[in-house]
Amino acid sequence: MSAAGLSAPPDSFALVWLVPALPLAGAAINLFVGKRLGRWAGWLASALLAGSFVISLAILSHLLGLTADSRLFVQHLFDWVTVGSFRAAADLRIDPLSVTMILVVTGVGTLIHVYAIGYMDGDPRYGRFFAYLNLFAFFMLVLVLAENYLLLYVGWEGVGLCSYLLIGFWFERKSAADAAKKAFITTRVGDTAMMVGLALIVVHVGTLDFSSVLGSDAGLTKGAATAISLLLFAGAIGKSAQVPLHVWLPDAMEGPTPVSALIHAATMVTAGVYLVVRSHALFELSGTALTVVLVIGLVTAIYAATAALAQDDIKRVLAYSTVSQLGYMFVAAGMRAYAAAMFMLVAHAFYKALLFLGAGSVIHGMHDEQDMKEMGGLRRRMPLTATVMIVGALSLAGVIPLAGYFAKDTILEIASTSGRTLVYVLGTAGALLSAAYIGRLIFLTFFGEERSEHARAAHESPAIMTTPLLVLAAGAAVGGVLATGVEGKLPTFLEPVVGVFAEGGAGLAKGALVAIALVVTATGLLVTWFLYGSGRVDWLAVRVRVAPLHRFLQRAWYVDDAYAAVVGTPAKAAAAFTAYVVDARVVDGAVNGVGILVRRLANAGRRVQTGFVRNYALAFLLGAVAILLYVGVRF
Amino acid sequence: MPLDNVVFWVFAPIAIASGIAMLVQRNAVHAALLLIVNFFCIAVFYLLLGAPFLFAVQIIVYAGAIMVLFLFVIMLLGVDRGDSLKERLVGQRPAAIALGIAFAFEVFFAVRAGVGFAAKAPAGFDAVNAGGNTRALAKVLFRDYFFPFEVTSVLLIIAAIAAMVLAQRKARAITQAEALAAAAASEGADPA
Amino acid sequence: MSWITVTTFLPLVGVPVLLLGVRMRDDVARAIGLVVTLAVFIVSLGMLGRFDGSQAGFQLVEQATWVRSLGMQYLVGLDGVGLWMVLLTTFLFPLSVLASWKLEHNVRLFIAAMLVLETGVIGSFVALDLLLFFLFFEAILFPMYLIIGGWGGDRRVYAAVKFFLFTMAGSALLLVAILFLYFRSGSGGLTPTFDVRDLTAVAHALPATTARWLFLAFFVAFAVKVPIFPLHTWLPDAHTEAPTAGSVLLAGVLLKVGAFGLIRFNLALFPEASKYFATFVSVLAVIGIVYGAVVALIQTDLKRLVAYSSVSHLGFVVLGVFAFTTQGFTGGVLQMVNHGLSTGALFLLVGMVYERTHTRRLDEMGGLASVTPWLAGAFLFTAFASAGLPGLNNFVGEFLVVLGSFAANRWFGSIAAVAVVLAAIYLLWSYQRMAYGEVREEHRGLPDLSLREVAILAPILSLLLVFGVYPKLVTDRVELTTDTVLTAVSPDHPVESGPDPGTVAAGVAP
Amino acid sequence: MRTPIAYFLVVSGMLFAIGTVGVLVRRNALLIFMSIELQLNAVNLTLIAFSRMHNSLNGQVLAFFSMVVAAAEVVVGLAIIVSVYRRTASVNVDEARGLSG
Amino acid sequence: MIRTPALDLFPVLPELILAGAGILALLYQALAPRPKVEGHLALALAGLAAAAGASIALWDRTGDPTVLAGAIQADKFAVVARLVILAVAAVGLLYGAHYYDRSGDEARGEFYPLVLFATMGMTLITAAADLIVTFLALEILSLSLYVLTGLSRRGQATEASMKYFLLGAFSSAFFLYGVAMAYGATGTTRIPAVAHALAGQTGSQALALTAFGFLAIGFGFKVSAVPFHMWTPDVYQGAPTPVTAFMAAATKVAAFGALIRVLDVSFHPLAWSWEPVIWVVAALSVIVGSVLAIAQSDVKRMLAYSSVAHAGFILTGLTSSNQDGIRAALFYLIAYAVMTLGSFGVVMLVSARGEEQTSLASYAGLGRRQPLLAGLMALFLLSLAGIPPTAGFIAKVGVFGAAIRAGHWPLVLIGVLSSVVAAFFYLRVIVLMYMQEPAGEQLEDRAVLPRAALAIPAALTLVLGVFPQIVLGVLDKASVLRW
Repeated sequence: MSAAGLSAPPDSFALVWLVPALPLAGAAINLFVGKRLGRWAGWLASALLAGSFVISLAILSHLLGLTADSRLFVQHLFDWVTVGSFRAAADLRIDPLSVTMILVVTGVGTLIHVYAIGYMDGDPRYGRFFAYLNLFAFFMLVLVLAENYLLLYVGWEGVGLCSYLLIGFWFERKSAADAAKKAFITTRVGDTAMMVGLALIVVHVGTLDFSSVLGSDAGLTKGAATAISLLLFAGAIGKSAQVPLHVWLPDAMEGPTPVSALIHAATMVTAGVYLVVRSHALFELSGTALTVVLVIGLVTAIYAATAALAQDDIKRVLAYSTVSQLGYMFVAAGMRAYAAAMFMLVAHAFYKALLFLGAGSVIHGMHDEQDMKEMGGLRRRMPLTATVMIVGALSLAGVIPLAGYFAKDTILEIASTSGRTLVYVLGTAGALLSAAYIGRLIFLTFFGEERSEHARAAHESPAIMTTPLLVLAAGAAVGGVLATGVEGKLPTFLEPVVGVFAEGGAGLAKGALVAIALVVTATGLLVTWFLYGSGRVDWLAVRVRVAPLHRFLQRAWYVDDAYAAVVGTPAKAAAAFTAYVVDARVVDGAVNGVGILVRRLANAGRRVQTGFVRNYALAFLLGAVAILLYVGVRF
Repeated sequence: MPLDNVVFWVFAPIAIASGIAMLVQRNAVHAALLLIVNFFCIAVFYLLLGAPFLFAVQIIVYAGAIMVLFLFVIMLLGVDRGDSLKERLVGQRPAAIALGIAFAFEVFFAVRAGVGFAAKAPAGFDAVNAGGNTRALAKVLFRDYFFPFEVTSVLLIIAAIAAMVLAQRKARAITQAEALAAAAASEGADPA
Repeated sequence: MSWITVTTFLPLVGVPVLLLGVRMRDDVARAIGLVVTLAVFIVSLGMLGRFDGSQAGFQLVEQATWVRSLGMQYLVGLDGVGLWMVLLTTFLFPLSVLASWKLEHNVRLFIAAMLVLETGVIGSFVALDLLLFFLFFEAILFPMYLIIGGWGGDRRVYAAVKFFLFTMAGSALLLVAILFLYFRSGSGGLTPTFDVRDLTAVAHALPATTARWLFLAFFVAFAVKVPIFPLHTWLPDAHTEAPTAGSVLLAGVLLKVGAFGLIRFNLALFPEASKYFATFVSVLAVIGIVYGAVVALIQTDLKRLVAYSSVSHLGFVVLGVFAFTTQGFTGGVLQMVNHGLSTGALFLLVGMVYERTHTRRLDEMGGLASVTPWLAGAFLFTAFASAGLPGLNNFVGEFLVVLGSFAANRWFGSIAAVAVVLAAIYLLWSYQRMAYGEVREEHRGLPDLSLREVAILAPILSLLLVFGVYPKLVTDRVELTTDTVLTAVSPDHPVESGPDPGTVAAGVAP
Repeated sequence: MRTPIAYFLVVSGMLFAIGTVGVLVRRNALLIFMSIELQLNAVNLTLIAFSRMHNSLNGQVLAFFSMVVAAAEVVVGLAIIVSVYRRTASVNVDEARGLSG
Repeated sequence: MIRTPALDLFPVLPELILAGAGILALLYQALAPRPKVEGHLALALAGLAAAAGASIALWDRTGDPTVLAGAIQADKFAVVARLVILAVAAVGLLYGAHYYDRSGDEARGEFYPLVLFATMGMTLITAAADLIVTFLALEILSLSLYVLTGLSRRGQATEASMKYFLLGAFSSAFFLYGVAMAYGATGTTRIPAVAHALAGQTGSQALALTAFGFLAIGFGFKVSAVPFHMWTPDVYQGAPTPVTAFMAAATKVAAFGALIRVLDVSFHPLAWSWEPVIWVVAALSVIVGSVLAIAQSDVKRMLAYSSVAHAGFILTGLTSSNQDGIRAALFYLIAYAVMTLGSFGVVMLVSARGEEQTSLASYAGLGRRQPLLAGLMALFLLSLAGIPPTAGFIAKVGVFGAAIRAGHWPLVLIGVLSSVVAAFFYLRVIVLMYMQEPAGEQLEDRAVLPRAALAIPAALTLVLGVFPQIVLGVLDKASVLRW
């Protein structure tokens, strides 16, 4: 493995293989000897990932030292699959996009690892937890560093595996086990489409290497590009929990909270966005595919936001919020504003990880209570958590000048300036909803009266958990410096990969946009304050009054139920029919039927053998006459 | 109509009729007697066909010894009361008769195709029988067929053993049947 | 050294000792089994060393007159496909012996049956004389029948007889076809022969209709063994009732004989007919893929579930092979190895679970991940391998098959890919019911993996990973065989071999 | 001799057929056996007729052998029938059904 | 004075020895004060050995193939067939000695001469060059076997004997009619002469074909081919097991030996006409034998049906009227003799004192109770089923090959599919032996000597399966019929 790496120039690029390798080593160690390490398992895992982060930083600095055009490096590790003309190697790719991603993954990941040291304290499978987390980091890094789609797919499925393991970490609970399975299978639906997409690429281009497929000489037709793009996007839909494959993500909250933060907020779910951005050449060639991305993203953004409004489980609110926010990223990507999408990805990684970890802290303090109806007034009991969560919430809601504002505002601005008025309007509506649900979360959790024993007995989390919160909060707050509008630092950095966004001119003036955004955010927050924070409204009573609507939203438009009815039940019935009727009766029945037939024949034949010697003679004579008849015919 | 034709047309119907009569005869003794009649007719044919020696053997051995042995056994076992001719096996009788007729026809056609009804016996058989049928026969028998002839002795030994083994009683007293069977065995050897 | 002969017949060395040693202790019998099978494995590794991947055609060929009057020769040799099949066989046998360590009654006979079976299987893979192949092919039946029927579950007799008769019925046609070919090869005053290499030319010269009938005769025999839908129904019964070692070998090795036969004989001898029937066979394969997976979905018997998954997986093999593309074919062959390892491992694990819980019914299990985490972990690992998780062995094979068949027919490839989802569903579902949830009262305190079990699992699970990360181990040696076979099927098939050096260079891209 | 040989052959065939039918329709083992004797005699007639046709005595010799065989067969057959009768007090073959199926 | 031709009795020396031994055995039984089993056995085996020696001496005989005024064929075919029959007889005698010793039947002294005479008839029939000799030999072996079948105290044996006799005599009449027709067609009964006459078109086609029909019927009865097979199950079941073993194995060899001569010499010129008959009879035999065996619950009866099926397989080989077919049939006969002797030997040992335990049920758990017997039985059954590496496999390949070469692949198809059906009932016994528990107390015969005797067929089953060339090489020469 290292041989190829060492042959490369002696700079930090050569160490890129260590970025995934370190967490892999951690995973291996923790898997096999994690039990012996005790609490050190967590530290080891965090340290190794931190090591990756450091290397990533080194790579970044090295990369920044190069001219924009030469910011690309491919490290060949070994030949993986070589069959006929088809080749896929284990190659790692360094370019601004992948470096952005590994920084997020290792950076935010490390923080979450550290947080988990405290959060998972005392769990009987402590070591294994970190093994899984490290393994996840490994696969995620492979995903973003891969130089071809096949290797990307390895990471893609690998993170799915880890997601499965981590959601089902507390597998004694049936709900956790179910959720894990659901997550894996639902995403696999998309993955399969993606696999077909890869096959299609090979058929058309002959290789899966990014440099060939995404290059200008790939020679794809528009139709082929559309098909490939849509199939790839199907994978993204699954992994990034977009409509209609979003159903797994809310259930995935069964996993330990650090998992939700790392996998289901900051990194894995954003892989879809990464995929679209990475493959933007294909999507652009198609055009149609981009529109699909845009529509799906938009629908998801609004749909999930409405569902988030009605959840009582603090993590489920955040889950739907994540779905919605991912929708925004796809909206951006769909408008070719890849840099904006990426910026939102980064920003979201910070504030959503922060919110999740904060929620985890709350849950921790509430002795594993997640229902917001049981909370209230927690700002007094856990001030630090409350503070950082409010920062995160405001960032998400898009309050100037927090990172979230820049992220969302850029997207809406692009929608407006590029003349996509409908997108802008709906996006803005979504922003309103976002502000509302996050406001509701904050007010229900931290404000008002304590509504339960647990709430009254809640306590602040240990420093090992709060420290990462603070770091993340800082990021969520000041992350905006990376990108202010289309010409920010991040867009510039990404330019060699994704190009420059060059549409616009139309639409509302900058000032108007800012104003509208502020009004919308403020409205959302104020309304929820009035409803949940002011104490003047008996929100539980209101809920009863609008029960059907509430139910509709809480059950997320009954999509799960519809799936169960339309897909689940008939599929089960079909399987049962195939197994018990077709297989057992028809196919096997034919087989056994032959057996029975022969047996019947045998019994019938037995009856001919009567024991009467004269019958035997009759048969004899019959044969004799027949033979003589035959020879008679012959002469 | 030459004599041989007359003889043929007299004895052929008798032969057939006695054969059929044997089939429908309830009493075993009567059936045996009918068979003797039949054998006699056949013996007459032998004479017609230029086999006087076999004519004699047929009457002495077959009609005489063998059928007497049959009669003896019938009486010994006391099965001469006559048995019911009612058929219990479904379809056995019609099938048997149908197949029997079919069989006869097959032979008929084989003969018609293979020999033809116009073909008369070739002349010159007297030359073959020169020196008397018995002598001529002996020549053939002991020159061309001496080995098969010797082989028949084994057959007769086996017959003797069979009689001893199967008909013996536990006490190994020689029964009449056994004695008779043994006698028949030696008689069968006699003509040789 | 006659590598092939030694490998093939070495197992038989143990048989007389076992059969005659009336007073032998069971432990001694097991030890003999283990030592012999390990020795065979080591010898077969020598074969791997001697095999030259860059040389086309059969290697290590040994030839001797045998039954001159019937034209039968002792003629053995290996190509890339055969090599891996033999290695898979010799690898799985020691593990199976180890897995049968707890077997109690009549151990001597059991081990003897295993050893005879090993010879039969290896023989089938190396025989280059058609009749010799048939001999080995049939010789497999009885020992396997004994293993299933003698040491199996409750319905073992039914399963064993079904296995036997089904396979025999299939091979009935094969014998007719083989003899037909033999005499065909003798027409025109030539000496008739069973030599596959010579018969290839003879078979190619047959009229199309004749070749097609012969193809079908061969096909049915192998389709039963593979098994290809709808000739598969012996498989679930046999797998379910067989003892662990039986299931492992059945899945790991015996089914491969069928797929191997398709490659070695159907494709090589009747390329035109193969092409003619390719769509038909592919449709059956695709049906098998989906069908097996769908039926597996609702099985409550763990072994039965794995058995149906085999039907699905073997469908991939056939689909790949009959795509007549380099990728599909190589993928198919790779899947043969992979399926042998992963399904073999699954059966080993099911056996271990059964030894502990005394049930195969999923609804009578649960929570094993808490009591026996390593066992459950190993099971999960294997299940994911089986479900085609990238990085583990099945993925590459499945992907290549999808790729290859996709190039031939978009629909086949796509539908096959769908089955990958189903695989995830049934495997995870079964794992969940087995390992997740609350522990059942009676299963508390079950022991985790013993040292023996680790010794069984460690090698096979490692290979799941190794072949996932570095499939070239297999594919490099299969490459020329692929070319040979495919060139026969479609003369215009571009010979694709080897990466051109240089394009792989590491470094900064333009 | 003026009678066509074929006549004898046909009579012989008919006798053989009668014997055959006798085997099938009679139940008394002795009568069945007698029917078989009739068949053998029919064959003898055929042999002698052919002998005449071919102008050779071989056929007569064959018929002679046949008679010897018949004699030996009768001894064995009657012995068997007697032993059956001893055991079952019956010569009805329809009653011998201990073996069937 | 009658001039007798020069006597060259060398080619019939084996028969003469056998007949002599038979008479000696008879005398021993009659004259010895207390005839002993050992004495009988020694005498009979010595006779067989001497006959075998004489046969082997005939192998390299050159000169006129037809001797004794055209009565006997002195070719290698006859030598091989004789040796097989003699070997079968030897094993049959060993079985019988044990059987009658065990059953307590008053020492059946007649068993030995009868077997010797039957053997003589069998060896003679394979060497017969004249249809009348064939007929005489056929009667010798048949009459001996009728008696042997009844050689037991059991009522079943008597019944079997009577059935066998009545039907046998019935079929003899047909056979004799066939001989008459052949004579009518060609003016001769010499097997080669018939062929010459038919080839030279001097014979009558119609009569010749009719002759073939009648002879086929007669042989069909002897070899147990459908629909002339119906005596087989009853007789095999009713006869004392050693007799069954001897009869099943040796008669088949003898009858097929003669059939091969008749088909492939006498009627060779008419091969196109008779092949379809053999074809159909073979197919029927294979199917009926295999299918009906399934429904049996008695092992002897089951093996009887299986013997019907095997007759069909051999006939399958004979549909090819050339050396291939003859060689295949001969090999099959050898293999069949070996496995039949073996399996009936086991049946005898399992059946306890009399024949109390011949039902399938008495095989339950045999693998546990008597592993050696069970193992041997399994081996023989597998061979009967045609599973490699046993003799049965090579035998099947041989006959199928011959048939396919003659273009009869549909027949082979029927054959192979029937083998599958047949495998079912062979497997059933194996299932009983190895996969089921013993049912109740069983009487057990623990005699050592007959077990040792079983080693011979067992070894041969394997040797013929693995190194068939040993025998096939000999058969290459023996399958050339010289005439």
